[in-house]
Amino acid sequence: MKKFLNDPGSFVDEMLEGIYKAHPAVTHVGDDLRCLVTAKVKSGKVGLATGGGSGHLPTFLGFVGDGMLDGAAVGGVFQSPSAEQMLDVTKHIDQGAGVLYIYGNYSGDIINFDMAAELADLEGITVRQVVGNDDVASSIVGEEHKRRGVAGIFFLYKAAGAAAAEGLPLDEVTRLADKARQRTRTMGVALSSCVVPEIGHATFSIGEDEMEIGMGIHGEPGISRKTLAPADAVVDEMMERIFAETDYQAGDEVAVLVNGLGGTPLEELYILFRRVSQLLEARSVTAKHVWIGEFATSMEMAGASISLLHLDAELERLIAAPADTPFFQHIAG
Amino acid sequence: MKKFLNDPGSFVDEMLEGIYKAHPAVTHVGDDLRCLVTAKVKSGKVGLATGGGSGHLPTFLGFVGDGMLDGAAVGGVFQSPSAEQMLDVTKHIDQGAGVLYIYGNYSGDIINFDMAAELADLEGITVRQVVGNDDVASSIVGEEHKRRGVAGIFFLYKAAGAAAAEGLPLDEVTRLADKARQRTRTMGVALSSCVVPEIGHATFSIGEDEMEIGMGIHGEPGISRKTLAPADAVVDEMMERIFAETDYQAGDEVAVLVNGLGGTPLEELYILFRRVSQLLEARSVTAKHVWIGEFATSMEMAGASISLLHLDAELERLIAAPADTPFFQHIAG
Amino acid sequence: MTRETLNAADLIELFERWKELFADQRDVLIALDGKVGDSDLGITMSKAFAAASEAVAAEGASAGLGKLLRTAGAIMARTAPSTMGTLTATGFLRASKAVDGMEVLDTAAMAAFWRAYRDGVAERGKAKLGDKTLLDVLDPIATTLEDAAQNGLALPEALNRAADAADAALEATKAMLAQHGKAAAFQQKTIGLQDAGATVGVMLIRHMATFASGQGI
Amino acid sequence: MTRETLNAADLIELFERWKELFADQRDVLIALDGKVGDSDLGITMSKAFAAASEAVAAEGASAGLGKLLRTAGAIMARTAPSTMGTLTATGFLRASKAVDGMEVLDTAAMAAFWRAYRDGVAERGKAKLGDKTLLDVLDPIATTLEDAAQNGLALPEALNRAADAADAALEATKAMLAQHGKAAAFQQKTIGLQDAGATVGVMLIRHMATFASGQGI
Ligand SMILES: Nc1ncnc2c1ncn2[C@@H]1O[C@H](COP(=O)(O)OP(=O)(O)O)[C@@H](O)[C@H]1O
Ligand SMILES: Nc1ncnc2c1ncn2[C@@H]1O[C@H](COP(=O)(O)OP(=O)(O)O)[C@@H](O)[C@H]1O
Ligand SMILES: [Mg+2]
Ligand SMILES: [Mg+2]
Ligand SMILES: [Mg+2]
Ligand SMILES: [Mg+2]
Repeated sequence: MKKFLNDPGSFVDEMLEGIYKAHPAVTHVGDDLRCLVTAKVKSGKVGLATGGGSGHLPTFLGFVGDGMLDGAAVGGVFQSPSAEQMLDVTKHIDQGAGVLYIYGNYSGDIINFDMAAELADLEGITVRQVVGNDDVASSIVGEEHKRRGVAGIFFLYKAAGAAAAEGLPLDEVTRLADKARQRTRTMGVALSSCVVPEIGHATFSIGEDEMEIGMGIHGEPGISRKTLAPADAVVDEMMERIFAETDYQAGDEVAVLVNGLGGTPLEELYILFRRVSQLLEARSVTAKHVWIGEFATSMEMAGASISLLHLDAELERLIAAPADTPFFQHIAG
Repeated sequence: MKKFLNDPGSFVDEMLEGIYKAHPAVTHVGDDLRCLVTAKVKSGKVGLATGGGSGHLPTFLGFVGDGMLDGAAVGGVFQSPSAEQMLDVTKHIDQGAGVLYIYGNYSGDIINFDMAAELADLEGITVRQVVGNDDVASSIVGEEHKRRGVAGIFFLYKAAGAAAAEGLPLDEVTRLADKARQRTRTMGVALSSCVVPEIGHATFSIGEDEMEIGMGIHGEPGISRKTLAPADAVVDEMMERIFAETDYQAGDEVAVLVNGLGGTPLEELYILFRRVSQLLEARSVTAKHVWIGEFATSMEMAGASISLLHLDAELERLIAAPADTPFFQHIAG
Repeated sequence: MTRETLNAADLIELFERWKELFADQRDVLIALDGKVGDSDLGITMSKAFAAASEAVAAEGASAGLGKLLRTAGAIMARTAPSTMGTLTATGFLRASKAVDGMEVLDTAAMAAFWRAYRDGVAERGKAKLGDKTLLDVLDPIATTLEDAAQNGLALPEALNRAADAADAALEATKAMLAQHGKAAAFQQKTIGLQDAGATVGVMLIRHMATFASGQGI
Repeated sequence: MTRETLNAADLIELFERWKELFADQRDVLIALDGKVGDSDLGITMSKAFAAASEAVAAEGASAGLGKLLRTAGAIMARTAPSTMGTLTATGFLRASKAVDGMEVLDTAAMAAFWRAYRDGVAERGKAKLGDKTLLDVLDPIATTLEDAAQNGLALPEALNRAADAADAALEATKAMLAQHGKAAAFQQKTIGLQDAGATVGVMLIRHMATFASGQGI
């Protein structure tokens, strides 16, 4: 394990200390660093909360800020936060307009968010949930409810965040987040493993010339492991799976996210995007919004994912809206 | 070599194709993808150009945009662009107010920028140069002119970019960029090597438990190679060298950049920043502006650098100013 | 020393034994969860039981069985909110309610304990029997103890039978296809492997049985 | 075939040989530059001479020596703008001016060629003698050729002497401490190593000498 850290056991909390020092726009609930909330809760607005394991920066907590989320509870590396922590975040951000949870489809997270929602309900806070399941590789069509949530959840945050910032009510924000969820698809590919600090060795092993198509952001198995192919061929294979279950028509617009998993240089992400863009152009589909960089990582894992959100008029409006968070700024224009 | 690419020989140009597809705010001069310029040259403004090898994204070309640079010529991976390419960028962005070159102190770049400046002069374009040399590790005090330029050049871009955006004349923009140069110091540490696509294997080898303090962003040797220490100890050693040659007084303000070299997760950068912030606080120095992320990388190299800019009133004003580029947005306020 | 019933002091000692157990089994569980999961099970279980053991010891026997189990469950939920951590916490919280007010746990009370534990996990996790989860061993534990109570078996014997039933149920998980959690992604590859969470269930009951039987552990 | 002078057709052939040379030596130069540099020298030199060779061949002998050298220099500056690439390009551009209008290169013309080459590199690179650079071999090449011209030596002999002097100068770079470029960072570690750029200088002149002497290369 080759990491900048002091002690595997304090990895997450020391990272959080760094985050609070660097970003005065966010703060924590009481003494618990793992309950991160915006420093300026906006009165009357629907609250948006997320959460999940650490080790995915900027996901989850990096998107708390103007035009995006209001709070995030984070756990240990790849570990869910507790129901209690989620409840604390929920209570802090609720303004009487209710709170929407947006998080990824992982059993640990679901169990804890469910428990938190029950507890919040007892305190009179209305909670809705939208569970991101964009990872095409993790289950077949027809079993989408089993799919993992990965980088595409960014689009859910962006859409719901803009909707809440517009002052829409909870049901409407939930509808729009869910619509973004239904229209988002992601495919990932990994080239190397991550190392969980408290475990200290690679989560999985992979040959010097191998890639795994469809690997999850905690190292969950993908669809196939094979010899690393040229970048264009890798993208072709990933996009084929996305195209197979979407119905983009010529003239349609999409938002594209090419996400690095942590260890892959930006240069390579642009080489991947080049091909994505060619494939979209071949179908006369416009990449209306494009983000390339690290959005949902897996520590030092080398690899990338491609997420597409099929836009319509209202989603386009929400995706285009401005945002300002510690890890993501979007200047509308 | 484990990279997403099609052909090592087309690595840079395919990356650039991706960049132009993703970011309509930048374009190229004529047919040469490696001569990147803003799509909306601002009339009357002093032009700011940079350049250098590819493989450092978002440096160099990523900072072309509002409030920052007007153009950048880039070469192959870790290779200078040619004098001719720099000249082409210069001619494109010059608005009669002259052009300032800001680039790093590398012999290949200097030789080519010098040649370009001579050629520009023949065409009646006034060119000034400020050569970034922030890397403390690369030469002793008294021999600062031999030091390499690394991530701290970001502060030069930011200061000069804001100054030019304010409409200041060439000499004044140059003075401010040079002042930022004089007040910027960087220390880096590497944990793993990069791989240049056309070379295909690691530039250097380093043991599984080793780090190299002071390593350059092309793998140039640093000050010492030793067993990887706890993060706090690593930061202490780096900051000690910066403190040793700066004269921060209690109450002073700095801008801080904790930069990832490409393969290091964001989490670890925040753990490093946590310690930086403690050390600054111990001296009653305020981290007025903080950026943490990837600013000047070395492909997939694992490692980080810490850059400090000693602010004064005018530099603070320039650093605080808004900016909007493909790879860097700053919302003032 | 054979224990025909378990009182609050015994429970505190049992948590200490569980803590040692999961400290010992940390790497085994990491490896097991690593096959078709994310390798964290050894870490979360050792943390959860270390925290629970410390908390119940600090609280002391005078708090009573119900309160101690509630403390254990609550601290587990906070310390180890993974799937198994939260399910285990839920199990103890429900067991706490089931035995609240009792001074000692005999076979009938232990049956109620594990019935509540099982139902809590089922409700929270929404798994079905045969889905290759912890539930597949909790179910025979609860029914075996209920049978034993009806047949008037002493606690050590009842727990040994429950542990044997759990062993068999764990063995049976090998043939199952994982439907939940991270393992579900591995599909066919999960066949032939015993479920990691179910393994934890077996460890819990076997250790409890050994403890009640007074065998050195 | 011994060549007492080199004409434009010879120059085109020489560039072809240089191209082969640097293709062959690619990995050697990568390794050499890798010791105290960035490993790119083999790549830039092979690219530079491949491009130059192709360009002068395309242009043809009728263009004349000066024009061919200018073409070679210009294309090198574009294709290989590293330190050595640009310095080498500068060298050829200056040599082009020095021999412009000449039909053939005899010893005196060759001395003028390398004097201009040397001075161009010195001016652009701003290195001093003894700084452990290419300049340290270019300087004896120029002076040896000037001596040879004054002493009326034939071109093959003159070039061989220049190559020998370059060899010795290269050997002498081992004792020097690098002051420029990436190697400067390696400080004391550069002592004992021959300079990479100077090695290229030796390869150029040795190959030219062998070519003029008509030895198979
Ligand atoms: N929905 C569920 N209901 C009951 N048990 C479950 C469920 N999902 C997973 N499990 C159990 O949890 C075990 C994995 O636990 P753990 O490693 O904590 O999961 P994770 O790391 O995914 O949070 C599985 O082996 C299985 O026995
Ligand atoms: N200022 C200089 N003047 C002359 N030669 C130089 C100078 N700087 C470096 N060199 C030569 O360049 C060689 C390195 O060339 P190259 O690999 O192209 O450099 P880089 O990769 O740093 O651009 C050195 O071995 C040295 O001979
Ligand atoms: Mg887990
Ligand atoms: Mg170089
Ligand atoms: Mg697990
Ligand atoms: Mg080199």
